[in-house]
Amino acid sequence: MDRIAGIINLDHEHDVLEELTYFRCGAAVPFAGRYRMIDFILSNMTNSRIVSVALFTRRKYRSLMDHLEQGKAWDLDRTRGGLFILPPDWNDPTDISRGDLQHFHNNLDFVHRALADYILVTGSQNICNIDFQEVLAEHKEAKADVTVVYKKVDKLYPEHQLSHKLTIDDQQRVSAIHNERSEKNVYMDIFLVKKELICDMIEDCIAHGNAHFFLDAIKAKHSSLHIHAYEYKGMHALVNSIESYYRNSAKLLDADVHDQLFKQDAPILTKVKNEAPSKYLPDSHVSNTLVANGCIIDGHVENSILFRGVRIGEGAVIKDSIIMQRCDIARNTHLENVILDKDCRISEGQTLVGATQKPYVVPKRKII
Amino acid sequence: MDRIAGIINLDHEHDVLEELTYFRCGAAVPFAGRYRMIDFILSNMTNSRIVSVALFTRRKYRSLMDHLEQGKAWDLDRTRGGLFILPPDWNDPTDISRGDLQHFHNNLDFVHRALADYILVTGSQNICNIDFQEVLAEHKEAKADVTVVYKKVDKLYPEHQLSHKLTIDDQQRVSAIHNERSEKNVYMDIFLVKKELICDMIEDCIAHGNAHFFLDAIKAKHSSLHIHAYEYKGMHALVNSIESYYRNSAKLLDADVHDQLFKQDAPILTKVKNEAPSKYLPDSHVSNTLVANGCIIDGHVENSILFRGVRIGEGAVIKDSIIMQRCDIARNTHLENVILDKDCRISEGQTLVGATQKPYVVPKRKII
Amino acid sequence: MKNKECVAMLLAGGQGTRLKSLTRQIAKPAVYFGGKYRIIDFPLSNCTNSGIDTVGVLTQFEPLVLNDYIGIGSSWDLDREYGGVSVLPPYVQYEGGGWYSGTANAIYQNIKFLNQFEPEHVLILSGDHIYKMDYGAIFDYHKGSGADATISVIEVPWQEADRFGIMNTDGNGRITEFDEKPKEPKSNLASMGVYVFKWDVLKKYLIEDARNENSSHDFGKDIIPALLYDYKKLMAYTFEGYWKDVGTIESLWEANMDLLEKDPALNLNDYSWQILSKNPNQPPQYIAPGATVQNAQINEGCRIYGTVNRSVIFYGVHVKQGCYIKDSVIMPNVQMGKNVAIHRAIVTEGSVIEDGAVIGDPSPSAEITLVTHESCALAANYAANS
Amino acid sequence: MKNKECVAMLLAGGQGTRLKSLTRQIAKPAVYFGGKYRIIDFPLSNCTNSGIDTVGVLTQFEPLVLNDYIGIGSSWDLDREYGGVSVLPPYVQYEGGGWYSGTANAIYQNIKFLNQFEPEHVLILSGDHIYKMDYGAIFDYHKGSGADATISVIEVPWQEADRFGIMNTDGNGRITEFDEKPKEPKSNLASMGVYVFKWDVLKKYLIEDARNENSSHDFGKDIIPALLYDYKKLMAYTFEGYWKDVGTIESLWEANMDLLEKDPALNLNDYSWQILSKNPNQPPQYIAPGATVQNAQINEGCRIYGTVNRSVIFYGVHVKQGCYIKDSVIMPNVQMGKNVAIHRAIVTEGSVIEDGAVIGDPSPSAEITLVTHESCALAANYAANS
Repeated sequence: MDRIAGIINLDHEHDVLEELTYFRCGAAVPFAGRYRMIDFILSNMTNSRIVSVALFTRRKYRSLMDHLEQGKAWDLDRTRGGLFILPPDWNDPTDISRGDLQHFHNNLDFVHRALADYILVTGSQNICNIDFQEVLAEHKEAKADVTVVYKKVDKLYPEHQLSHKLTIDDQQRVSAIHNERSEKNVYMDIFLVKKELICDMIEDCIAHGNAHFFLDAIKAKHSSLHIHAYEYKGMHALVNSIESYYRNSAKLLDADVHDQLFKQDAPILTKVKNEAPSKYLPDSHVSNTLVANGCIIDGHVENSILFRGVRIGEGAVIKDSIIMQRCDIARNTHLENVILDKDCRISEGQTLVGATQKPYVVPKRKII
Repeated sequence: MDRIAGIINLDHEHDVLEELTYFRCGAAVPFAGRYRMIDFILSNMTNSRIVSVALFTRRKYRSLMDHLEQGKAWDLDRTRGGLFILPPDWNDPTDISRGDLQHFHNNLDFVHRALADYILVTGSQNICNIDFQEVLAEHKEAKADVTVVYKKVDKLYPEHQLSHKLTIDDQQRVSAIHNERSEKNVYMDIFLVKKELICDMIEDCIAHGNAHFFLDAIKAKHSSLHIHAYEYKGMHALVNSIESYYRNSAKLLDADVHDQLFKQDAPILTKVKNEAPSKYLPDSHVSNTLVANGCIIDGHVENSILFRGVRIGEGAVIKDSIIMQRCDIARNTHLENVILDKDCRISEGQTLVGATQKPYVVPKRKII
Repeated sequence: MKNKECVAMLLAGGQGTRLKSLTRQIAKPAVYFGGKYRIIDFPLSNCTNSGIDTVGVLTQFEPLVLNDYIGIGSSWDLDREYGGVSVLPPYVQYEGGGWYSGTANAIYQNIKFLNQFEPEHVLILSGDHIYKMDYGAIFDYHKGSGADATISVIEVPWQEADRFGIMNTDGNGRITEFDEKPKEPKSNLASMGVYVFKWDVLKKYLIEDARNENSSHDFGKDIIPALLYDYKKLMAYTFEGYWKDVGTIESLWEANMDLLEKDPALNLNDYSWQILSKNPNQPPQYIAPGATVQNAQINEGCRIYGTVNRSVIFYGVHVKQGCYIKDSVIMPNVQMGKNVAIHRAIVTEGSVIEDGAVIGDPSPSAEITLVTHESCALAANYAANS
Repeated sequence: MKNKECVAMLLAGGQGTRLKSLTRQIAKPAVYFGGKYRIIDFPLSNCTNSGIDTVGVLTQFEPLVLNDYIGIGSSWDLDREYGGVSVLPPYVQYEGGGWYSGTANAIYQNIKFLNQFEPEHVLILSGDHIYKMDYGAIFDYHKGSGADATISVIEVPWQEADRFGIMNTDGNGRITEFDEKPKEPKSNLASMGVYVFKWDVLKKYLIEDARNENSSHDFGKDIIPALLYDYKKLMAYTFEGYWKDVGTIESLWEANMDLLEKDPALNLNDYSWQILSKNPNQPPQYIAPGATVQNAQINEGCRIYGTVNRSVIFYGVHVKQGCYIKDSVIMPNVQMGKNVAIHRAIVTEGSVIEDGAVIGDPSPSAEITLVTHESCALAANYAANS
């Protein structure tokens, strides 16, 4: 059996979710009622039998570390292999690497030691449910040097502007990598490559003073490499702005979309919180809403997502909103198009209304 | 049962062990054949039934994190409580704390949430085997505000110059804290205080712009606090220089000293490495030496410490030296008064001789 | 490593025949409760929350479900290298050995297990009650009083006292007498099946009891009376709070309904005393447009399109359009067709219910209906033939 | 979670009577080896190193030591939430059940355990051999050949072939015949007690075998012959490397001495295939001034003041002044007085040896002396009375 080791490279994921990324990096932002962004890619790896994962992170990684522990929830708390969270802590004065090559260079030991034949490199912003063993099978079948994963989107949204796009020939071979606005083959920030090749590529990048692995080692050299394109056909959401976060969260209320992301045989795993089942009081009214455990609901909730441990008081009305962990919403409040970060308290009688295109975001621990 | 939570504050421990602290902090320096400096204080905590420990660290903590994992070796890989490694990652623009108060302030949650009535604060440079439950018992008996732990040393060595000293009255109450050169009551950088009191002290320090918890909250206020002194009577070694490192290592070759540090009922725990038992070849000659597992010895070794996985070639002579993990010493070499950091290779026929007062130190991974 | 001051032994062996086919395949402590939990979660969580990190679980019949559920104990933070939770089925010893013949015999056969930890005290628990209790408090009381054994008791209504093991005490809480189901109770202090013993004392009595061929090897019937006979110091510790024996279908149903009170006596949302449980990794529950969910407790992984009223629903249940669930408990992964009506029923794990089925009797005086895999198959067979 | 492609089942049940009192208190796989290990470390480490993370350990007699040693499996990185290592003693089932009556019966009684993981293949291991083997290689061979079962074999000297179960194969490695200890062996390929089966095939044969009252319920005697009788595809996989049955005192001693070769056939210092083991948390070993240690393998926690020559010494042994240890194996925590002389002996865990005792016979043709707790007590008694 060929083995894959994973690298999650957060170096290029800037803290673009405004209030939600004041105190945490994007990968640690809560999503879908009981998860964090990073849970999706990490669960995909576990479900694909990947047992060695490195995480390259540079800033605001404390809440990410708290969440990931030693990888326990993903069965990655192992002595051999397992999850390695690798913030920068480099003290070699002779080190000339720059940009994300600093991570690749200083953590080359991980690549060398990993009991793996292939290395999979990903980000955390592309929410999906993918089997990387299938990607590997296609990679071997195509005899490619590098396989990149893309989604052919039905419609281009603003969040796709920042992604690389792929031009693909009829052999599923990548002929160009670019940022053309109208191209619907969106690169999902996932590539697979043989261990020996990535080691060579890293050394080559450093020797040439490069600072961005994907741009310099793959995009710039696409004509001399055989780059295969793997088409991912399941549910896909790219979250790199408040607007895309809000719109893609709402998509989860569609049962079909929901089923493509949450599969029995490839579950999304996350850190366990011991919340009781949610409680609906006799006068509650809930409709078209995702509810995590530990909530106590005495009001009216529709088209919304409630994270764990939320309290909704009597007579409160919540519409088209995302309410994160342990928010306490008092009686007779009215919330519409709102995102409340964790631990917010909304006092009796308050009304907060945002716009559909621009939800009203309340940062962590605010009391209103 | 009263519960204690521990804080290991590495903020004041500068990287004073020269070559040994180029790439790691002092707490991560290998000591005594198969341990790291931090193992001693951490094992003392585990043996004293402390199950929540925070570690304040600022620099070069990567090898420390690798070593500690999630606290597994100390049974501290727990969901509730356990070991929290807390490097700085603070993003609160309104934070006005300075010095080690930055750690105390930004990690106040740890203190609040810890299922504990008392907080024990320590460093990592005082090697000892101490029962903190006894310290607590004395603290309660004395009805003290703060209990500090000290060692009455027989002889003052250069390393003790940097330590605080205590003047103690006949009630074991601290009447002064100072740095007088001739005082033999050496403060061991360990104090115990009630949870509520430390919270008040931290807030007070921040309000007054203080930057050093022990100096500002305890030393400066010693007259208004009841500070009890607990005398530790076992084996003690303070390691804060190459010279003290080397001299105190040699002390471990004395069976009495060794027995005071390594006790069956209060073992020193460390990360497991799966090394085979050490192998002595037919022509080896070993005398007055500590040998960790995984060594293969074909030479002559005396008055030395061999860490795990060391190879000593045929005809090699090693005297008064400390050879760290996986060093490979070829045939017919001669080493005297030498400290080799991990993974060094000494090739055939080399001679390295240092002075007793100033051992010859070879940094990690060197090939000579 | 130091010895353990206190080790807990949880008696999880019984077949619980009063729970009918709920316990056909699984040990009673593995029975589901409260939309998320199994009964054993309560004593295990109480141990963890009380700071007890060494627990033996004594099991006899069909330990596989319990073994699989407990795993290495990580859900209860009991995945300890030294101590932690151990499932202890009976095993062959060099000189004989065999099935557990009673509660005391189960502990007797595990004397070696206990000796490993050199405990000063042993806490004996039973696996069939729902309650939140700080064992630290009874333990402190036990140590403070210097008792040989301390028994946790709860005040029950006088008229029900004849259904329990009753402790008669003197003015200082010392137990003078033990009456098993007395016709004319002298006290209303019922034993909760929670005991703390000095280990050296208990060990001696267990060894003597094992030699006694006339003994039934039971704590209540043999060990406690023997201690009292020898004038050992037995103290009663009075527990206050919610405590429910869920040994029958009715009491199990009632305990579930108790949770739906606005301020339930058993608060599962108390973050200072969480009930820990194995997490089935399900996405959030989805309440569809048009669904009505009121007075209910629902777990993750459910999808509700119909009506749920005064009911408890475990994970992975899909309540489809037109379904009406009232006064019922629906256990994990029940598959339900459309337009199903269920009243006053407990539907067990994985049962399959056909479109339009009508289950249970809505009359408040009717017995609670128990629906199992087998009863579903029977009903389907009956429908096909009629 | 996905199913497990392969689950390993380790037969650790036997009492190993040929190992005499070494196995009086512990199961044979728990016997010590090599200064640090127990026999079971070898198959468990092989599993971990081969990427197999689900292992059932079938044990019958005195499982406590094994249970305690394996714990939650963290020493072998087998403390997995799903899978990992499970100790499986026999248990009472709702409809009967009981002690394991043979190797095949032990697996039969754990069909439910195996079914949980829906494995495609099952690897059967025995717990009494010392070897390093990549089970991934036999597994790939098994899958590649499409066999129903694959049996690992090793070439043994022809003159010893009559002591083993011998596989006769055709030119393609397909097994045509199985001879248990043949008087006139047709091949020198001996079964190593390592089998890979398609789980669905094995399950069918186990169920049939269980119904057969004349069967001894043994893999070698019943299951393999039944498969051959039905012309199932059985392949032989030839293993090359060190493999030793340590079922007797002599072979256990020899295997220990093998380690002291300058380049031993079994390399324990190979970082790419580490033998994992529970760590007893001992400080480094101390070799005192005046000690002589040559041709020895010594573990942490020892103190050597005397002479050790061609011997293997486990942790926590104190070799005092004037002691002379030669050609011997000293197991953990042996307490030895001064001026003790030991030749060609195995001294078991925790034995107490008095000052000046002389143990063993230095003659190379003499039997290996086994010293146990009991034999020490006898000797002391004898000395006192004489």
